Amino acid sequence: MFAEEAAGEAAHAAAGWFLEHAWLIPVIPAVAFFLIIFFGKKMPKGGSEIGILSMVASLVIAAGTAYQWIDWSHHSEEPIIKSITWWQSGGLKFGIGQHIDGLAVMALLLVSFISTLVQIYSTEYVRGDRRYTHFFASLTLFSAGMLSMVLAPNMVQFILGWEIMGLCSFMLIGHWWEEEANSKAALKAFFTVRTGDMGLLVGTAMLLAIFGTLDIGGEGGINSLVANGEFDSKNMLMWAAIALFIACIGKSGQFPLHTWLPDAMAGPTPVSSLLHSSTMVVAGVFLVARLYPVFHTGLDINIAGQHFNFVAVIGGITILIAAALAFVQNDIKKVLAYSTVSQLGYMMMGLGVGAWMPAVFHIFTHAFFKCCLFLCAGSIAHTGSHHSFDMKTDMGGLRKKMPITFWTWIVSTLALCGVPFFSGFFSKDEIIDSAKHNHYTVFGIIGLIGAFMTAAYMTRATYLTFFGKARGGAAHFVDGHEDHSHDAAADEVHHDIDGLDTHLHPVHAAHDDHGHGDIQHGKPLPFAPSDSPWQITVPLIILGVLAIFSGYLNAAPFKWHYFEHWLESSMGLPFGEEPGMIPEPPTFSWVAAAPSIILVALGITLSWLISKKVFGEEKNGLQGLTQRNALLGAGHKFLVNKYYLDALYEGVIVKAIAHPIANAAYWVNQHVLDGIVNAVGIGGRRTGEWVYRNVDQRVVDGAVNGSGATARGAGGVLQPVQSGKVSMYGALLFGAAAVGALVLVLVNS
Amino acid sequence: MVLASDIQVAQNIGFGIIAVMMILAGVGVIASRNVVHAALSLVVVMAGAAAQYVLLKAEFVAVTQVLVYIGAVMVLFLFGVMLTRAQLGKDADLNNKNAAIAAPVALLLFGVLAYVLIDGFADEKISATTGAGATPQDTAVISDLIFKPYLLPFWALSFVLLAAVIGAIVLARKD
Amino acid sequence: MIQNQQWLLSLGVFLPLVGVAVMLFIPKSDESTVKGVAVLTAAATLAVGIYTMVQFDWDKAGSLQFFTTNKWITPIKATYTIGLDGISLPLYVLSMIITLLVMIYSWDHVPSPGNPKAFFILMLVLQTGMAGTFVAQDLILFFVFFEVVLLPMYFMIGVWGGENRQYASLKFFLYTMFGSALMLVSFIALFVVTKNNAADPDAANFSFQWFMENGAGVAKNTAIWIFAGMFIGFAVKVPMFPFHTWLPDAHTQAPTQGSVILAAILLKLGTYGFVRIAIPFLPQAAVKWAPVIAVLAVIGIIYGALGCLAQTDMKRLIAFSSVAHMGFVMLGISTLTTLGINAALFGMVAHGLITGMLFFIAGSVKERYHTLEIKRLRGMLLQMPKMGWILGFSAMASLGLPGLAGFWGEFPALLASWNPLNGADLPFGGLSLTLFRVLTIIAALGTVLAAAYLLWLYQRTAFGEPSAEFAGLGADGHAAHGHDAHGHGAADHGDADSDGHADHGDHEPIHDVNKFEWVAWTPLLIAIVVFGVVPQLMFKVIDPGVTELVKVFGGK
Amino acid sequence: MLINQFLLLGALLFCMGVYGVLTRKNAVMVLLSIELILNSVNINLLAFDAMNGGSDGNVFALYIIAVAAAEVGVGLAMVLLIYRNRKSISLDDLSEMKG
Repeated sequence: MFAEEAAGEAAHAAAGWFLEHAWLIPVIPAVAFFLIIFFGKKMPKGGSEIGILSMVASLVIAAGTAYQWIDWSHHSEEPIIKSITWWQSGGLKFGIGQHIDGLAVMALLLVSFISTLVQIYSTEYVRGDRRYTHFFASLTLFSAGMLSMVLAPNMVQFILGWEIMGLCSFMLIGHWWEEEANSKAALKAFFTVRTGDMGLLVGTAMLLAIFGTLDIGGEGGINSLVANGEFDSKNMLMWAAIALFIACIGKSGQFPLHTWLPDAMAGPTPVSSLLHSSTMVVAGVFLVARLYPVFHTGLDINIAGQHFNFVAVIGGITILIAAALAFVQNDIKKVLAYSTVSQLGYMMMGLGVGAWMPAVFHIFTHAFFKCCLFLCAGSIAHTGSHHSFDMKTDMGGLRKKMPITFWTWIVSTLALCGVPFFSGFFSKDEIIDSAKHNHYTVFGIIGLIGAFMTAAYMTRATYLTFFGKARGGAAHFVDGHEDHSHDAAADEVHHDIDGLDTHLHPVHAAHDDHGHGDIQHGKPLPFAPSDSPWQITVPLIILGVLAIFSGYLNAAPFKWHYFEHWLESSMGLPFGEEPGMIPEPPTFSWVAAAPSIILVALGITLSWLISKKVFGEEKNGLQGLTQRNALLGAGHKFLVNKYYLDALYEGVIVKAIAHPIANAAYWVNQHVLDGIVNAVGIGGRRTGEWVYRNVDQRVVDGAVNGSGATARGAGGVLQPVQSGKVSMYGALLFGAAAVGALVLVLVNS
Repeated sequence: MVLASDIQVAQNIGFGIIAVMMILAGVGVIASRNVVHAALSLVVVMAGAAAQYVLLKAEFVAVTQVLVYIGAVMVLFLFGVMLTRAQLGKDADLNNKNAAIAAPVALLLFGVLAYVLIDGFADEKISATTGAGATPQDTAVISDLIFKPYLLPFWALSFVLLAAVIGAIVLARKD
Repeated sequence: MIQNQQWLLSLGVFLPLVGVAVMLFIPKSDESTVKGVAVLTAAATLAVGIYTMVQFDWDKAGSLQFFTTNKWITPIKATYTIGLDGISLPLYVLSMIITLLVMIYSWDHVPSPGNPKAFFILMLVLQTGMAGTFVAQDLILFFVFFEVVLLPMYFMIGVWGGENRQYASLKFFLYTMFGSALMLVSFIALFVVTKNNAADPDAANFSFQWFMENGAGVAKNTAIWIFAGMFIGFAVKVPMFPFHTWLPDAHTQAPTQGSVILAAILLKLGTYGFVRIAIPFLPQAAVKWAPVIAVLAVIGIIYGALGCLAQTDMKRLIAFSSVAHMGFVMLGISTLTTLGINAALFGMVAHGLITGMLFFIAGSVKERYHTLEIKRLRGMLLQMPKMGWILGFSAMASLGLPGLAGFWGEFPALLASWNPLNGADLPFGGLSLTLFRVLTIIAALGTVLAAAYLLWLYQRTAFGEPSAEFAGLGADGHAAHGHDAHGHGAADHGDADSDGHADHGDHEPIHDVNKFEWVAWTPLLIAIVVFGVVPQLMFKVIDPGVTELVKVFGGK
Repeated sequence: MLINQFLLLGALLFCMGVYGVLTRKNAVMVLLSIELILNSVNINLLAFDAMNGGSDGNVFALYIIAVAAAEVGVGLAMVLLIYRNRKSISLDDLSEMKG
């Protein structure tokens, strides 16, 4: 990135067509969005084909870009930056265009790939929905937003993409807005993220103040300026980093702004998978990775010579609290949602501890298996559990009935848990490893605990979903009398364990059967659970395969470091031991990896046994523990209520602003400020009447009549509004005098 | 070097004591739930004011203050209280609901005034020749002023008083 | 300044009056002719405006063009001087566009008590006043046009307004009169002072040029007082907190057309006055007043947002949101930097487009449901999908979503207020960084609140199932207009068939956007998107002028 | 002695008076508060007098005292009248004396 001009020029000359035209990648879906809106309805497939085509086109270009970048990265570190003036002011010029480097290429490929699969999946999943066309329009715009953010050459374009995603998440989460719960969830998501965006706006303003530019990369870009230490005050940089980080916390659902994520599950499942795997929530992490020098230098807290990075702290906390929450969820999608939050925690922690590469790699691998898991959940709801996501009431024993879903789920779960030789292992383990290696021992341990918990709650979910006996929606058409007994058993279990949350959950598991009536599924209900049609299973299989193999791009155990080669130029900071630099990555050793492997194995087995006991048929001591043991019960309740953060946000803050404060302000407006006017009005009337009586009537003739009449009219109009409280007017009088004096003092000082 | 006469320890102490007294009494006036108490604390304030006038070497005004205000006005007040049979004990609804607005207004006002004063008269002294420590204001001078340059206002004032007396009588007449 | 085609601006300004003259001879009864002539006039005016844009020399956007000056009222040294530069051009043309669209909208939306003749005449007069204000280059001339605007609007509200119209119109009138009185005083004071300072007093006149050259020489304290007068005059018009209380009433009571013109153009007269008159003429005072303006602006932002949250009436909510948005504009101006003032000018146009659009929608909703009670409106998306989606689109634009026009008013204003005029050896001193940075953060909070009240409004009006009283009125009329929606902004969203609402109640059915509305709205929607995607279109025009303008402060 | 100590004292009394005028309901109390204000004014006048050695302030102080006397006289008379007519001297009941 710091190669001198000449090299840069030469390099540019050599850049291939795809590298030069990568800006097409977001443009295509953006155009497609408008096409779908205007002509989608007329299309035979309701516009979905436009969406898919555009995504495929983007995917092709992205692939080409990636290919060319790979050989490009061998002989140059220069990013390919092109931009045209988007808007100007005085000397400042802000561009819109592309900033292509390893990180961008990786994200482009990832996003366009996942989006394509998700859209194919959706053609079946939301078939016959009453807003089919809009669904695809929003999906497409969503991808466009993420893509344009990914290759943003400066902060302004970054914000553009960022906010467009916010909007689309609003539209998609609230897709079935006939139900108030959904529209509320959409509102909440947008609003929470927007609160974070305050940080983004202010932070950007700060960056402009510090660096005088908003360009991210390249010569004289923010990253290089920070890396070369060309800025005035570390303090300002810290504030800027904090402000931006707030935005990341909001977007990536980090603690304490994670509460919107589970509610966002109100949206259709494909949306959830897109949101959680490669777009939206990843944006926050991506911002940290993109402006890494800013965060690495800015949030580097130095206590008694002991350097540590604030990003890691938030990441660490998030890992644990989110994982803990995942245990008490009955809604399969919410389990996955919290697991996403905690995985994002891993990425943040990785970035915090200086393990840029593993963290980014985790973005990469996580995308595949998490997307796959969500799609599995969707597939189950679609043809397995009669549109319910409640593992306790409507699932179980699906392993036989939906083999493809089952196996892809298993593979992805193993990847998520970080079982060796699945993709998750290579990225997650390296994060934990480098945490220890970079003297963040505590966080290393947190990572280990997180791994353990992940394994445990995923096993629980797997058991509930695929093993045991079928319940509720999943049990239809299993022959009659057995059916009943199981239902009964299931209900019993349900009440035992979760008698609490039935009434604690404000919004219950979202049911995906809105919009498309069941008839449109082609098979009359109740139906026997079976695997979904190809539009759903094919993406599952592809993702499942990748969930295994994507990890081998950067498999430390085998000294395979392709990924690293392609991306290291994007890191923005050199390797080294000084504070301003990134420590060298550790060399892999099975000994170091052993603890996590053991813990994962432990987690899986333990959780399996417990689940079997708790959720299995035969009664035993573990069931209903949460009711009998007060302490456990309290803990359970605490978790079920998401640490009561929601209560704080909605009950206290929002209510306070929305009602008392706003109304108070309005009252002041109506009575105090208006009062002055009305008081003046009275004065007008008095004078008017006086003039009318004395001057007008006696001296002048009708000509002047009008004015007097008007003046009287004025009074007449204002009459009813005024309160007639002497002392109130007195207060206004004195207050006005004081304020006026104040203004003059201020101005004249 | 600073002359003792510039600092005037005695006067300052006196000022301080009286001022505190006045302020407390003033609070009494505006806060007391009892009309009579309020009126009485107003007496204290006025007495204090008179004392301040003495400090400011305005004996004549001070005397007038004591005679007219404390002597006449306050008595009037107490009469008013009696006649309107405002109960002499505690009175629950003595205040209206405006305290919420009045308090900030008053504070703001005081803030502005204080700022301006401190800003304007940073540390201007009351010069020893004219202020405390100098010879008392010559009453003759005052009378000259009243009856030479300020004669017109004096007349106006006398008419006002006359009008007031008549008006008061007219208003308060029984029938 | 460039003195080409001197007739052009005068034509553009006074053409509407010709139309008025013609209309006077058309019998009141012959409504269609009246409307036809009026719309024709407006269209012709717009054509002139477009021709002006074509002739405009974009490379010299910084300097006055089509400049012409004549004797006018010699005794008081008032001249007839008009000219157009990059700062005025967008507003000048915007005023013409809005007038035309409003007239088209009025074609079948003449508010009670009817009498289209008078209504359209008033709008044409209004148009003259607005266009004139933006091209006037002489204080007296400016003042005259400024006041010409006032009267038609007064009658518009007072005659065609809602049930409480008298109160609202009178309040509006008194308020603005009060402001302009002070303004006029300070204008004259400024003239006298500069005249006395000047080398040869005979050269003194009211042309902007004169004040540009001599204003900065006024003694600081005098300048501060003169500025105070102008400040109140313009602040009432903007309106800035605490002079805003006329706005909600005026907006709520005014007929739809009135609200739209009010929001889109009239409010801009105030901000334009700041940019064009108060600040460049009296830079020394401007620097002193900037903090006060900024503080009031930010109070306005937060306060307007809170006011919105307290509203139960859709139109009143939109009116309050104007207070907040104009707060951003004033914040931008108060920074006295190129970035800030650019943002402000962009914000003016954007706010004009977006809020105008919102008021149009409010008007149509009122016409269909006969109420704007947010509580009673639900499931609009089901009954009139297109209307619902347009509302959503406008709301998103209004809360400053990047890629739509609103963003380019807010975001640069924040950037600027973080870096206000500041630095060493500035001729008139700089501004306090700390103050403005604190204000920036508070203002950013305002963007969140904006999201809150707009989405809240949208969620409660558009989402959900229609409330019982209106259920069953929807669903038709949208078959009729089902597909005249081609290429219409976000419009074609949500042809969502609202199944089950097909039965006609005995009330008249609630029909979706009709063709007059389409014609009137489409340009606005398109403009919002275009300026949002390619802000350079506007910045390129205004930037040179603004750069000229802030040179006097020596900042960047 | 600093001039300010007197002026600030005056300011404080003035604001107290304002507060009293605004909050009190009972007419007599309002009159009391007004007296407070008048006194603060007097203090200022005399303080300035002492500062620059004139005597005009004294004169005005005297006038003010006189006017205050008159005002109290009339005011109390009105209070009496009102009380007689409506058995109450609470200002809030006087809503029809508007403006």
